[in-house]
Amino acid sequence: MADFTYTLLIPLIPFFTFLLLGLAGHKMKPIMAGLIGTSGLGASAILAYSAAISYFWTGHSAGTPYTSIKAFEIPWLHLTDKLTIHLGVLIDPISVMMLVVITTVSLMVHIYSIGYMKGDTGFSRFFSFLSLFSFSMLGLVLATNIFQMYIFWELVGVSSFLLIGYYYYEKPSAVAASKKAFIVTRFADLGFLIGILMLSFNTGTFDFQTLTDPHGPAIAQAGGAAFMGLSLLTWSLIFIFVGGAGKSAMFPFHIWLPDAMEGPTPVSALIHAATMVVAGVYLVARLFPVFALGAPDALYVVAWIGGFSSLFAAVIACTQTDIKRVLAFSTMSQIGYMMLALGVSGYGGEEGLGFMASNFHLFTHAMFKALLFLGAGAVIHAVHSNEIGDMGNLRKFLPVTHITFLIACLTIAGIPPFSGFFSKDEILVAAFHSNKLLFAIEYLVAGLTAFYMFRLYYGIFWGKNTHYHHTPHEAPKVMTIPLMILAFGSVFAGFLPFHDLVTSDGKGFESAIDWFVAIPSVLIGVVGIVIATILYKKESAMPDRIAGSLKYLHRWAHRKFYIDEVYLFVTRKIIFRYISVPIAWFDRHIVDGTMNGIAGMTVYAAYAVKGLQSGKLHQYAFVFVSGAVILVLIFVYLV
Amino acid sequence: MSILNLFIIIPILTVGAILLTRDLKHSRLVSAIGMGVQMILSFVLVYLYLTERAAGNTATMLFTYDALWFPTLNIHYALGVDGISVAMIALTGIVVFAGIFASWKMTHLPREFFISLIILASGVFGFFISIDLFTMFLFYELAVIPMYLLIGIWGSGPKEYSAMKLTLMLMAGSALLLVGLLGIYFFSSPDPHALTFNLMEISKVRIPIHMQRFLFPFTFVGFGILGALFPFHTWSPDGHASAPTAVSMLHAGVLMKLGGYGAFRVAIFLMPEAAHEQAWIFLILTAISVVYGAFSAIVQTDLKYINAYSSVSHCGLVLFAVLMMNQTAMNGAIVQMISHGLMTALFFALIGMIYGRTHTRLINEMGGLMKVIPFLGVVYVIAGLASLGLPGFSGFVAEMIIFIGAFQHVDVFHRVITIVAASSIVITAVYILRVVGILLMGPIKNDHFLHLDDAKWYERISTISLVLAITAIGLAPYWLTNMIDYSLAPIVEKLAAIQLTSLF
Amino acid sequence: MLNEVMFYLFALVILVFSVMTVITRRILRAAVYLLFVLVSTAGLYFMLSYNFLAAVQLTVYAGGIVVLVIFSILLTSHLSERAAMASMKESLLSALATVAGAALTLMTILRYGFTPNQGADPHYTITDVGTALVSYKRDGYALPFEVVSILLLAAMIGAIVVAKKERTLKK
Amino acid sequence: MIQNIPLSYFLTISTLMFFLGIYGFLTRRNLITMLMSVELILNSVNINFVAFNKYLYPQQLQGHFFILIIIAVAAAEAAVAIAIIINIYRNFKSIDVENVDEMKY
Repeated sequence: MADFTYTLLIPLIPFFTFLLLGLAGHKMKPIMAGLIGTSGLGASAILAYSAAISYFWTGHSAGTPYTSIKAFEIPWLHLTDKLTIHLGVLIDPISVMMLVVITTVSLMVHIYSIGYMKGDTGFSRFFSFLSLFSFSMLGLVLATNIFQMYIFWELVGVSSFLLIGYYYYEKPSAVAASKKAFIVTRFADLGFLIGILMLSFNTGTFDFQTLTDPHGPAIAQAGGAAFMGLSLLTWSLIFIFVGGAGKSAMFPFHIWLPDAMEGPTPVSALIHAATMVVAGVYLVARLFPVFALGAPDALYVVAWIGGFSSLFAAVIACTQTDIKRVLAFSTMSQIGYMMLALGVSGYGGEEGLGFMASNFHLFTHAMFKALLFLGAGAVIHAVHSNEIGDMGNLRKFLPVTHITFLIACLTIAGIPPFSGFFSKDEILVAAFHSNKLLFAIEYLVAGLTAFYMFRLYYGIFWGKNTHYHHTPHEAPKVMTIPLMILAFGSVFAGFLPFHDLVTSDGKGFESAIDWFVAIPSVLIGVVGIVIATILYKKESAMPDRIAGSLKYLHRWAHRKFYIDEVYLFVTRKIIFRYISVPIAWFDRHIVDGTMNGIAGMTVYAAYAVKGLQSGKLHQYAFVFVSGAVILVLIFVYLV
Repeated sequence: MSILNLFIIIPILTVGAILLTRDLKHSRLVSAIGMGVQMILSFVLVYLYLTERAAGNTATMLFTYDALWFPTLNIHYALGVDGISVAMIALTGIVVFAGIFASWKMTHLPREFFISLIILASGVFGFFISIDLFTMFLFYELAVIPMYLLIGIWGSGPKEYSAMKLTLMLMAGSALLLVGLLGIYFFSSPDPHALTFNLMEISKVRIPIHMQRFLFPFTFVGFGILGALFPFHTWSPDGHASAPTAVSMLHAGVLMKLGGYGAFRVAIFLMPEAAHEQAWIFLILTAISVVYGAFSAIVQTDLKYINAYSSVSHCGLVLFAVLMMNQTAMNGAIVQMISHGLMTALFFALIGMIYGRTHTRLINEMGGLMKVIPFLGVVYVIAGLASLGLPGFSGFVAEMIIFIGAFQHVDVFHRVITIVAASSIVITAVYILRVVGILLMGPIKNDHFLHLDDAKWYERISTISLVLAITAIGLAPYWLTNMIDYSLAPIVEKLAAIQLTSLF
Repeated sequence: MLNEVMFYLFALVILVFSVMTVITRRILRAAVYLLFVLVSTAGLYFMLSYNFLAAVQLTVYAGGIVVLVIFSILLTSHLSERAAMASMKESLLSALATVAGAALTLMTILRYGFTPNQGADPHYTITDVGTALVSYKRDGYALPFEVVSILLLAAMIGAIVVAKKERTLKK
Repeated sequence: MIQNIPLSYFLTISTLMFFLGIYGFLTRRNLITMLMSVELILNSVNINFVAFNKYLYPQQLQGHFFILIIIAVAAAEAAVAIAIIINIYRNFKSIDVENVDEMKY
């Protein structure tokens, strides 16, 4: 077995570039900073690829299952006799796959950003944050234990916060969005933390290898209802999933994701499409044996949350006009797919089809969604607007962007032979075998996806002839090359033999396309595309008429089903006005008032006693004599 | 002669030297040198402590020194440190050093200011090195009293009111504490002629349970007032808002830690049975502190008030963890004390620096400061992130140790209340980000702010030394928690033994 | 028999003039009534055959203090002046307190059975008293005598200092 | 000689005199008359001393010397008191205690 200690460098290189750029970045030339960041990430990418090759192929004897390897581990914090937090590197199929995904997308985004962020005042700051994010994300996927994951989980959250709020000089909305993203995910992280606390209390370990061992203590102790009919293990996994749902923008924690689009577009591509938002999926996948063997009820929750989120987001995506928000809801919808796939999966062999499909989709989605975002970035770069209404007929001006965007749209719509077809098909098969209702939902979502993606595509590149103030021009090479690379990935990633590589128990299994499921799914994709073509290829009044006839549904979907308003109501009205303000008032007036009242009473008593000290000799003498008489009376006659 | 004596001698010498100086320039230089030496000394102490332990010295207290100074009542000047006090001393060294640099431009009565500040510091140092309850109390009072002058003379806003309030409330705490300490003294030995104030000797005695029940609330609340225990925390917002920068730093940074340290070193250590019985009451109070302080901080508009309420929340967590009475949670309490001390000192230093530039502390009047004072802005963000428990900074380490430790408690009540306390991490994020968003980001609201200078060199020293300490603990907590763990072991063993006998 | 008559006479004089002293509104008269009280007291001393004491009482009290008082009255008030008295309410309250006190004390005294010493009653001469006063042996009173001397000296100096006009005010 | 007069008679006289002095002290507003009341009080005490000495311990001289010392103290007191009264009169143009309340509070 190959030695993987060098994989430690994969997260560490971005960390050092972060330190370098963070401390000295403002003294460098911007291009210098960009190059340092990019080359650092490039080095990580090369290491990640070599790790992947040696793990999956060269260092692996064919036919044996893939095992998880602890390449490196140091104790970081000793807690109790049983619990110690370690920092380390865990190499197994999903972490290696994630390494490839993250370093690839991140490298593309780095290269792209050199062009996209050119001339920005905070150029080096931007790259240092990108490095920080890459470091945290890599650390997250390499975590050997759940607590290390939590540590990097938080770091990922904060780098997301910093990058969304990157435009804080100019845009108050970006500040608000970054705050919202952080607080919503933080709230979900509380669930994660509680889940970790419960899990570690029950099992006495943080370590993934121990936890996910099918014969280990975590799974062995699963039985027994503890609270509301579910076992403690189930509860702790549900809490952990709450954390995952927060990061992965699952309903009802999705509200931060559309707002997060206020950040720079490369950031959206990297964090809010390809890597960070799938952390929730990765988390569930990481703990999958525990879910599948120890707490199927929790997995059931995962499946339904995922299924509902995918439908919910797809409906909203059909009505949005901001191209990045359409993509954001699309991301949410696709992650819902992945969650669902995990939720319907079983453990081991063919049973684990959903697990494989989920990771497969994660992989392909990272490629095509990053491509979509970067393409959208190129469009925004050209027309300086996010609104679909400001665009149209751009195919002549932006040929490269147009072609790559089309490829991405076909991929996400699930048209063969693009990669999306393969991964989505596996998910549908898994759902079909597990739960027919969920299958129906996903089937519908597949159609909706094709529809809204092509609505977007036609809205940008076809449609009306918009008059631009200055002619839009194609993005520079440094931006288009990453597009082409990702387009290449989107086309061919589907041919990777995922069923041999990434499976729930490490053993490969045979998988073939189930035409019974595949043909209808391609058909519904085509139907979606056709409808979109009819409605949006040429400018027409039909879409508005349809929207008018579905008045309420359209309005509700357009306003994202008013979930934001509910949150605002809860935070502004309830927490702020009915909790914090009264507490602050209570503190100032009741608690502090009591203290001041005690002080005031002392002063009052002093004034009362002060009157006795009148300075009148007679009064003193009288009191003295009376006192003496009374004392004599008491002590001589009464006692 | 133990090295610990130097911690008292150096401040005295520094004060003497300041008396000889004439103006700000000289007095601040002398103070900086004196406290710099003190800080280095505290690091040396950490080093010596670790080498001593590595050499196999297993005594509970090291570097002990004992001199009888009032034979009639058997009061000793007894010194000694374990890993916990060593850590607290290092914290104090750093914060005091940073505090001197934060008051580099103290033009009003500089000599008197620095003298009071250093007396305060020496009280704190003395408290941490004492193992005689009486000497401890003496140093405690020595630390509290200069506060009155420091706020009353050099403060701002309603300073007389705040100084009076702070001093009176802390004195009320001392009064309760004195009852507790004297009670402990009178039951420190079955032989009425062998009464002692020595902590280590008392710990070998079992104070009668009915006396413990009576004395524990006095001692715990007495220390708890200084540790901002709800509902005795209200001196904190007013006091901090009025105090000058360095005083806020020292007060929130180290003085409030005397409360937590004392609560655990005296109240729980000496009266474990009563602590065990009554912990639930105080756990509820501290959990309220934690959540309530955080909620109050959300709606405040004055930077110092925000930070003061945040201190209430964080210090509440210290007492909370202490009351959990298991090794991990207590370890977390100590780390939280150090972490909060550094963070809050950094916050107050930054607030002072920002206030010195903008002449306002109301967040609504400021905005976009990141653009004009990037250094201070970045450090403020770092402090904020540390405060909301971001990994890589000390706050995260402390909170996680506390939560995990507390959650290991066998009792369901304790685990449920841990979740309540843990929910504060969300609320903390809300108020920290609210401030960062309004204060540092967004548009600049006042043209006057366009011409602010960024941090001067002395301000950089002050902030960077604190940031370094915060990140050092955050990145490599292992050595610190190990050092504390070793010293907690005897305390926890005592707790465990006694809990068994009293429960069954 | 004569002794008894004398005793009741003195007692009557003392009580009557004591009352007069405290209730008269004319200050000078009060001083004179006080003089009568003091003189009667000296009479009681004589009756008890404490001649030296009686003599001291007459000279120091009646001769010294009362004269001093009269002088100061003349210095500070007009003869026609009527001294201010307490209000009716205050007087009644004071009377109540004093009557209660007196009643209590008298009750105590009268209920207590004193047993007078039945032994011989040695007659001390002035010589005995004088010898004991300056004797430093056992039962000698040299020390109190010295202390009182110093007290008197101090009082004299004090009185002078206090009563002296302040020069600084004049300037 | 005094066999027919019991000790309690003396004590009664002294008690009455004592409380009359107190009554005077309480009701008088003029400093000099208050001083005279104090003299009454002192005098009543003297009578007690004499009576006790004579009736209970005729062999001893303590009563004598107490009285001597009391008289000396009374004289000293009177001297100082009158000096103060004169000083007050000079400052306040009055020797009424009601006016002399600078020391209150």
